[in-house]
Amino acid sequence: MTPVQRTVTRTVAALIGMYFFAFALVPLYDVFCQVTGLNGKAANQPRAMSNEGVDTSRYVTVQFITRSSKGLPWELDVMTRQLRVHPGQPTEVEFAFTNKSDSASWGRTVPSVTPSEASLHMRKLTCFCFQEQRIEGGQRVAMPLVFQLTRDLPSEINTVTLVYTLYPVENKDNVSQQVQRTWREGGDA
Amino acid sequence: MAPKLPPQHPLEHSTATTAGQAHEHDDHHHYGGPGGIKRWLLTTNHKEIGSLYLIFSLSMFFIGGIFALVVRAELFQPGLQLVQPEFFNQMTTMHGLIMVFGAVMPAFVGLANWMIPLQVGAPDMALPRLNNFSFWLLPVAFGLLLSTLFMPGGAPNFGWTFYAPLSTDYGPPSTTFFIFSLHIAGISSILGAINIIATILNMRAPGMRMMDMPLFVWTWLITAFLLIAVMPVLAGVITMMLMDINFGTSFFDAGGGGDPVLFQHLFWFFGHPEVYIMILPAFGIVSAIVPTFARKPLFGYASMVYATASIAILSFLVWVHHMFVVGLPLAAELFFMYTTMLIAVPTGVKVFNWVTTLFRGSITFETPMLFSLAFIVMFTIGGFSGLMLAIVPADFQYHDTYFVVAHFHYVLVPGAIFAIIAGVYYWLPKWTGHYPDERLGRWHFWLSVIGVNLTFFPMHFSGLAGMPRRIPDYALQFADFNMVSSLGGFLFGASQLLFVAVLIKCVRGGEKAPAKAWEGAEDLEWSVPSPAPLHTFETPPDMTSQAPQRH
Amino acid sequence: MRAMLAWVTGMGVSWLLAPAALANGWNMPKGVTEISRDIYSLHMTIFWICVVIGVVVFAVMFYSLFRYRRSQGAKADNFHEHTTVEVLWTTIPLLILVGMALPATATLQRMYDPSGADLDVMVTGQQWRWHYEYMDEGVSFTSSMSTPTSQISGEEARGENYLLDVDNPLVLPVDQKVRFLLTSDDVIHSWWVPELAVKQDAVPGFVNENWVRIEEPGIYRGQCTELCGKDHAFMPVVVHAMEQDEYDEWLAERKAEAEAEANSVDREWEMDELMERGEQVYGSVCATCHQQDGSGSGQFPALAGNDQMLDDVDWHKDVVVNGVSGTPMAAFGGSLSAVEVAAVITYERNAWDNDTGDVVQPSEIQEMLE
Amino acid sequence: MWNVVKSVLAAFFGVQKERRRQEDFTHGEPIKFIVVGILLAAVLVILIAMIALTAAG
Repeated sequence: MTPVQRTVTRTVAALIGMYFFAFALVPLYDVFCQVTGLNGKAANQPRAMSNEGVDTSRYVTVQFITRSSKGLPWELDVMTRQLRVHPGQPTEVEFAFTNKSDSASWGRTVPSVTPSEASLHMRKLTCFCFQEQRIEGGQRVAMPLVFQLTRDLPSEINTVTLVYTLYPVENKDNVSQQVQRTWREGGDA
Repeated sequence: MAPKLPPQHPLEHSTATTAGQAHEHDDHHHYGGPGGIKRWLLTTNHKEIGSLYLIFSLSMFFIGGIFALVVRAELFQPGLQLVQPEFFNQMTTMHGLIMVFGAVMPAFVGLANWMIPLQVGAPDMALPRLNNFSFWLLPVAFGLLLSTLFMPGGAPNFGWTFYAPLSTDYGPPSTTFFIFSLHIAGISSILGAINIIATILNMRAPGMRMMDMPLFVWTWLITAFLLIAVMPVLAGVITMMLMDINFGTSFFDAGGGGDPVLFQHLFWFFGHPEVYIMILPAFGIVSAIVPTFARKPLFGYASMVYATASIAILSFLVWVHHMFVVGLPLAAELFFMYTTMLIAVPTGVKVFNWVTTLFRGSITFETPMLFSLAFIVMFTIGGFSGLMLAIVPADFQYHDTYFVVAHFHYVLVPGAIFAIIAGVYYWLPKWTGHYPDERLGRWHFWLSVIGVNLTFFPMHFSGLAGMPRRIPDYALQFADFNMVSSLGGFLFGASQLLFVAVLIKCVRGGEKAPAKAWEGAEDLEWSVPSPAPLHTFETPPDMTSQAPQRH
Repeated sequence: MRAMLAWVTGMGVSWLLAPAALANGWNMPKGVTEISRDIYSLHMTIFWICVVIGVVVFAVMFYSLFRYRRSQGAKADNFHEHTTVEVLWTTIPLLILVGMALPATATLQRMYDPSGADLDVMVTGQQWRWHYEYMDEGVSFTSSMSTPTSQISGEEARGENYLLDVDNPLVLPVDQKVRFLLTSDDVIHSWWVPELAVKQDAVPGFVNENWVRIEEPGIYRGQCTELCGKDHAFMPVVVHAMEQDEYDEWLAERKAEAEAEANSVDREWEMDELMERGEQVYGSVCATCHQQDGSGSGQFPALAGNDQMLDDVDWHKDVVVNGVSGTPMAAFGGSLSAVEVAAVITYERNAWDNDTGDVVQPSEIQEMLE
Repeated sequence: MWNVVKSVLAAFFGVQKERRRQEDFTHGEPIKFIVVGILLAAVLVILIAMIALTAAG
């Protein structure tokens, strides 16, 4: 191997490494989000309840916001829009999914937590957001969220907002895809 | 423009040469005989490929410039007069893409092709055939990119940063072609970088140590490593985009469990080092020109090398400063504010070194020197606004306004582009054997300086007063300064025609230049005749005995 | 020599121009919040530090250029190293940077404390308008630019607040801590009001927060600052800050309106009423893409003579209420009321020679929304 | 080893005496400098991160 060939081999190896590193950044970003609480991703994994006891000395306000997005004829309601909890206290909140169309479709709920630091201290024991849902046409399904705020929630955080946005899951037996296709064809008209 | 650099048959050499003429016959054997277009298509000579790169880059500079003038013409006064918003967005996007990937980067690669073998005493680049291939990828890439303008739905219209989901879910159908052309341009840059690294590390003249290399070679070595590190990341990002658009993945689509902010992290992880890819070689050029015309060795050669390396390392640690308002935890904002501010230190060191090089020199003001001095002043102004932008609370007000537009144009136009122009004026005698027309050069310089400042200085104020970026129409209070900016833009654009005049005139004739065209020039390229014959340093110069005067 | 003079004059003029322009309102606004004033003073401090450094560096540079001209017989020295000087010009900037970082950190810490808010407003970006929801009040509305296209095309004289006027400004009380929750329905937008020093991206699927405590009543204008497509320039933000009692009055009025509208859902609406309301909604929400005359443009389909739409009223309703994913068509079921949706559908089915005679009642839409 | 660390630190700071630099470039193995450089860069990152985290409380 000439020195030039050696240099080229090494740089090409570095290149290929960097290309895969770019893809590795996607899961690394997830890990980073888990660690820093960025984007509320930390709160999207089922966790076990922690038995560290309830901190009755303070209250934290937890707000729930539900949003629907285009392409999915569903509605997501929360029974309690806002409540006050003690850190460490497991709490159940009821959510209701309604499919307003006639046919069944698949949907997914994307959670977001603000302030983002709080998502590190938000343990979800049960949540509809862990998996995709299929709901029959016209059906209404109630699903619970059970969560717990850990006791080490920073003291300056006294309001935590959880936002759930509904998105259609495509490539399943989904109506919205059909709508989308017709729209695009209609677009040429 | 007929590619005339370098002359195929240099008629006269101001210094007696044997190497160049002796090998003219070999050239023809080398290419299998053909002349004309085929010779340029198949050339593996670093000087010819360098010229091709430079000519390509100049034509892209004009195309991107015309796009910018469309933008400035629409912004001349409030209201929509010339173009519709859809087309305006295509113009801003194409202007950015063409200038970054089509003008500035190929210009630096062209200069590297021409000058690095000459500066390290090598007969050619390490991989000549690869060199030819990486050049010819560029016209393909940019032909494809420009063709999107004529596609249904128009060209890319989401800014050169192509943030998802605007570019994925909401992009025009031509987005796939845009991704493809960026892939090709990226491969070209990567191959160019491999070639440059291989040349610098392996082809130096015997006895030339790393710390004897001219700074242009050093800065390019570091730039090439940056390219190797980040171009694959860009390739990865656009591959993910391609999959999101065409294959139903959702890397960047919140609805599918992805994250649009992830796109920005990946993009700027590439994008910030990319910014330095466009400025580090400029540092190298200015570090060659200032000592030449101050007739004094560069002050702090070693610290220049260290500063370049530090800037390169820091460039991987600051990408988030492009996204301070995207919604990040406090600790992240603080971390990236501190690292960004740190960059001011090595950058400051460079400016201080240049200024100190001038101190107690013996200074003359030829055109390359004028452009270099303007570079120092205006790049520093761009650095100051960069420092202001690093302060996160203030960035909440500056972000995505014309203040940012002013900042990065100060760094890229009187920064990167002035350095390239300075380099061209500086090395033209070596390329053509003639000095560029000093009178025209001065006109070109003064009109450019006035044009650039008229265009970009007022943008600081329109930005502070609240004008957002990338808008085709604006509120009435921004009218005055936009009019000034537009006038300045047209002046700057028009004055570049003088540059073309200078180039043509210089290729055709002019005052003959000796091998050492500038009195104070010390680097190795000035030891070969002007114009440089097609083949140089076939017998490597022995540098063991020659301690360059620089250190 | 002449060149030198030109340089120095040019530099001098621009250095004089800069403070002059800054003093004449071409500067960051001081704003009407504590944070905005902090940011302003940070901005001015850094500015002056940069000016001072610039003056020193450029003074040395121009002195050297002037003093060591070869035309004046300057002989070049040969020095190229000086450790003390190099140590100094590395250390001093470092110290200056630390000096800048301290107040910046302190301000940032204050900006990152949205706790103890009196009022929560959800801000949702849509191509190309803002939707505001007063979280605990049940009041929500859409805010679109109200500058007529005739002013943009220049057929009509441009008004004072050209491009910065909206139909429904965001109304906020002064001296109250207002927390904004920002998100988006489609692409990334950014909500900015310079006087309030609030700029925050609205990212689809995620929620950001920011807050403001306005100290002076007034009308504050800003714009979307993240490129969000064709009408990015036409997405202004207007905040109307009021004294508390005025605000309460406004809120009560808004609630009453919303209630009246909710009550009117069940009654049978006349064609004329719906057409009138529909035209107004169409103009403020739909016309930017589908055009005032329903002719569409580019990727936005024409509505005038659109057979699919005219043949299938259920499809039409579905598209308006639920939107179409992967296209800019938003789900208006979330941001418009049942009356508004019904009115606009009725309008689209009867305007511009569409003349289907279809009347879509608000109650039908209400049923879809429930 | 200590000399390598000192040289790398000097490079980070950007100031190095000519004599020392000549020594480094004649006697030192480049790989040593690269490894120490990367390690020290990591230390710098951690240091800044610690400051940021402390400031963020």
